[in-house]
Amino acid sequence: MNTGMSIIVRTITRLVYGLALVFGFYVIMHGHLTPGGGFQGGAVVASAFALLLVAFGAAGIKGHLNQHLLQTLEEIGALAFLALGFVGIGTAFFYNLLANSGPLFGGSVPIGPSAGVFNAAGTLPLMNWAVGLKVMTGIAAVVIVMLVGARKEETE
Amino acid sequence: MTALTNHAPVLLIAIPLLGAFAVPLIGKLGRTARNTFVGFIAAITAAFAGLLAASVFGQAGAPSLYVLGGHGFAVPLPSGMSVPIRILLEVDGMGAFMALITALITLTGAFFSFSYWKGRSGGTLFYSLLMLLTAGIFGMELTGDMFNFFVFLEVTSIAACGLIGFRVWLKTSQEAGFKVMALYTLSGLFVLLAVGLLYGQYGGLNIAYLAGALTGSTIDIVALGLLLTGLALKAGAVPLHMWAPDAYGEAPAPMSAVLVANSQASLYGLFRVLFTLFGLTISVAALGWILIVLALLTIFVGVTMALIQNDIKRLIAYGAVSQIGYMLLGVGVGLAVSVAKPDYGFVAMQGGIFHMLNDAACIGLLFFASGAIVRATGTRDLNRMGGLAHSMKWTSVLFLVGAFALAGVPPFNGFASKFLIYEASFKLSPFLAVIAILSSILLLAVFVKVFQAAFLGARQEGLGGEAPMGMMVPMVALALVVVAFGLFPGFFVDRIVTPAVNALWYGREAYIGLVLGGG
Amino acid sequence: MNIGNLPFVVAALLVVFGIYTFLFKRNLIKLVIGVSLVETGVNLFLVTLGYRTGGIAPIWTFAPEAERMVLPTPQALTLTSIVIGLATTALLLSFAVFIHRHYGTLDVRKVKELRG
Amino acid sequence: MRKAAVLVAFLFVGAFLLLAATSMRPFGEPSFADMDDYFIANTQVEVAANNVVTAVVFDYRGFDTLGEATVLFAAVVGVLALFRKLREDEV
Repeated sequence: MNTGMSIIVRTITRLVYGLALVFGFYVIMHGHLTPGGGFQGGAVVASAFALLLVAFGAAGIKGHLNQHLLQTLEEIGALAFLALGFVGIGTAFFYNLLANSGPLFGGSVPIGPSAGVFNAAGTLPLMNWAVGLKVMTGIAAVVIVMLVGARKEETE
Repeated sequence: MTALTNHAPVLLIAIPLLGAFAVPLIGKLGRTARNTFVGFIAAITAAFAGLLAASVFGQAGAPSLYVLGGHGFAVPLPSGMSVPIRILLEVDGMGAFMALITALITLTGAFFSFSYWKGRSGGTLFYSLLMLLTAGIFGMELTGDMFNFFVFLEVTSIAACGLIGFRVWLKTSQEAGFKVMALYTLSGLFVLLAVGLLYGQYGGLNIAYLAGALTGSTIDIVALGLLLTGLALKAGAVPLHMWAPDAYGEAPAPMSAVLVANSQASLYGLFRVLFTLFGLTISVAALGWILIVLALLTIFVGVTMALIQNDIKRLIAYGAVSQIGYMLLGVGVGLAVSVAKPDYGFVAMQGGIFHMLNDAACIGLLFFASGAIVRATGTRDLNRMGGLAHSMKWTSVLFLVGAFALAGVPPFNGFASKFLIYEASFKLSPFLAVIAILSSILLLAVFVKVFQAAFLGARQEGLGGEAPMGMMVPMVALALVVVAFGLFPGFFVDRIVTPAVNALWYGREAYIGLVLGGG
Repeated sequence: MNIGNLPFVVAALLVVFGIYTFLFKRNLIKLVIGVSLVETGVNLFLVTLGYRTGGIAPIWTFAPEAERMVLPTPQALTLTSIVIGLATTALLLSFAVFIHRHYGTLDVRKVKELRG
Repeated sequence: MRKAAVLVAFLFVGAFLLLAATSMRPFGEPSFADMDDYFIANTQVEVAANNVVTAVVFDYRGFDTLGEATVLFAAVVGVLALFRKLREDEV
């Protein structure tokens, strides 16, 4: 398990890994326009990490992804999401303060079918990013930890 | 100051969450920084719980709303009714009362863990899971939205199973973790199926909106059945109680006490579904008697199984299961007669709900004391303990206080609430009171056996000394609660229990009117 | 039973099969599969609640001309339920790894240390 | 004996669920959809987002998503706690 797969799988992984990351981040960032969002995009990026893990084995990715970095990023993502909940505490918890007001994602959207305005929907894009970061790093940490745990199982 | 009380309901959930997310980061600064942070968060949460309870009991338990994410929440319909579109936190007397119990147990549990978990691995993750469990329990007790209740039910399930299986080197804790996680997940899915059914039928998720829209059709009966099964399983009522002794027995001692508070939150969910969500659209008499039968089974099985245990934590776990039966009995009698609403029904409800607080305090005390004893003697087997009265004087006294309180011996708080239950259930039918009293006496016999096995006898060399101060303070705090509630029951019953019972028994129209009355 | 609510019956059957697998299978991993079958059934039930005949996805970007949109709330509920399913399955499988490490087997009948 | 009891309970639950499924309203015609119609109509005005589902997930019912992010965080912390490095005396 920890030596990784054959050379064919590794070369394909090298090709696909970048594309999967780009697509995952696209899904995260355009959550308020197109189908998808923080959770779906984060899962796509996590599957890219898992693909990397399977192809190169736990030893292969030693330097690239380490568990403590991922866990810290996940905590930062969680705190960012909670902080975005506190942003509108003046009116109420989880109040969308930035919508329809101000430069940061404050644009208004024409009613009815439209091409979609990226710089709109207030705290929604920021929440999408925070949750995307959290899901991406959280699932990657779980996959790595279980793989390393299983690897110890074999060597015993 | 009023700004804080307005935001108290949501801060009660958000602050433990903030603590849970931040503890791993702060944990990097070292043990003392982390412990002070955890203690700070627990204290602030308890303070907000007290603030919220004071403001709610100030209005005699009248429900108050907190709209999450905006001003208006209700959309007036052509049919006159209005559909709430945002998530509302609706706190009434019962919710505030449960928040008090949770604050008490999680605060003492956190401070007990500081010295109990010293020198063991994984402390940071341990406290993170504890605060997630706290946030989940507060979420279950304060929310006014059925799906939100399910989400927080799942938060507590996962945090609880993480804590049960925390001591990875214990073979039985992993087995218990798997069993409890599987059963919690299934019960959560039953609750979700019921919420889906109600949403499919009435198009809304808010408890008050659904309560107003329910018609008692076959879908509602199926939803009620699923909710009862799921929540009864999580509360530990008999036919589905097999997981409870494993969960309480295998979890670290302070976490067993918090797990009991988690079960009581599910019991609160059960009462909210029965009294507020369904109320009089169902035949309350039949349901009341179902609860009473469940209660008698729970009491009896809990006590008889406790009699044959020789593992101290499993014995207390079965004691906790039987006490859930007393709460079900009190509220079951209240539900059975809630059509005519005689005064003894009100007294039964007072007894049942007051027993929730008393039981949380004395079970918490017993689990803390057993944690100290197991840590000192290194074993959980009663036969291999002995002569602890010599080496652990104070822990023995505190254990006895908890044991007598649990068995309902007069000067302590257990007696105050059990007496109300006996008196009221006797009026409904003497058979109930007889079973309840006999089981209490049996439980007393169980604890006499424990006292003889663990405390009397010759002093055994090589046993650990008295529990350290860090463990002693939370135990003494709980003992004070046990004694105070036992000596002045009337004072506490009028101030905090009666508003809770009013909120459940008479408060359905007020609960619904506050939401449907328009936004 | 008219044909109209066939999707609900399929979802209920999925839940029933999941519960059967959970109750009567002996291997721990099959129990986890049973639990995730129940989750899939409940998720399917939630999603089918939101369908409106002739409705399109509730997204206004490049929305084709259609008379009405599908209900969005069940999709939000299903999203939450799927993530909860992930969380519970991850924890269940971790416990299964440790049970195998301690007991050496995944057979439920042998993993019976807690009696009485 | 226990297996028979479990079988009976299973059959009862199965029948209970199928009863609910068959007595549901027809698929495709939700009986009450006022809350959802409000979301579809007002998302672009109030939340200024085109994706109504994301608006519901993150704005109208954002507290659910906070709870759900907590569920995910709890699962990750739980798994990391189980697979953590133990001290020598604890193995």
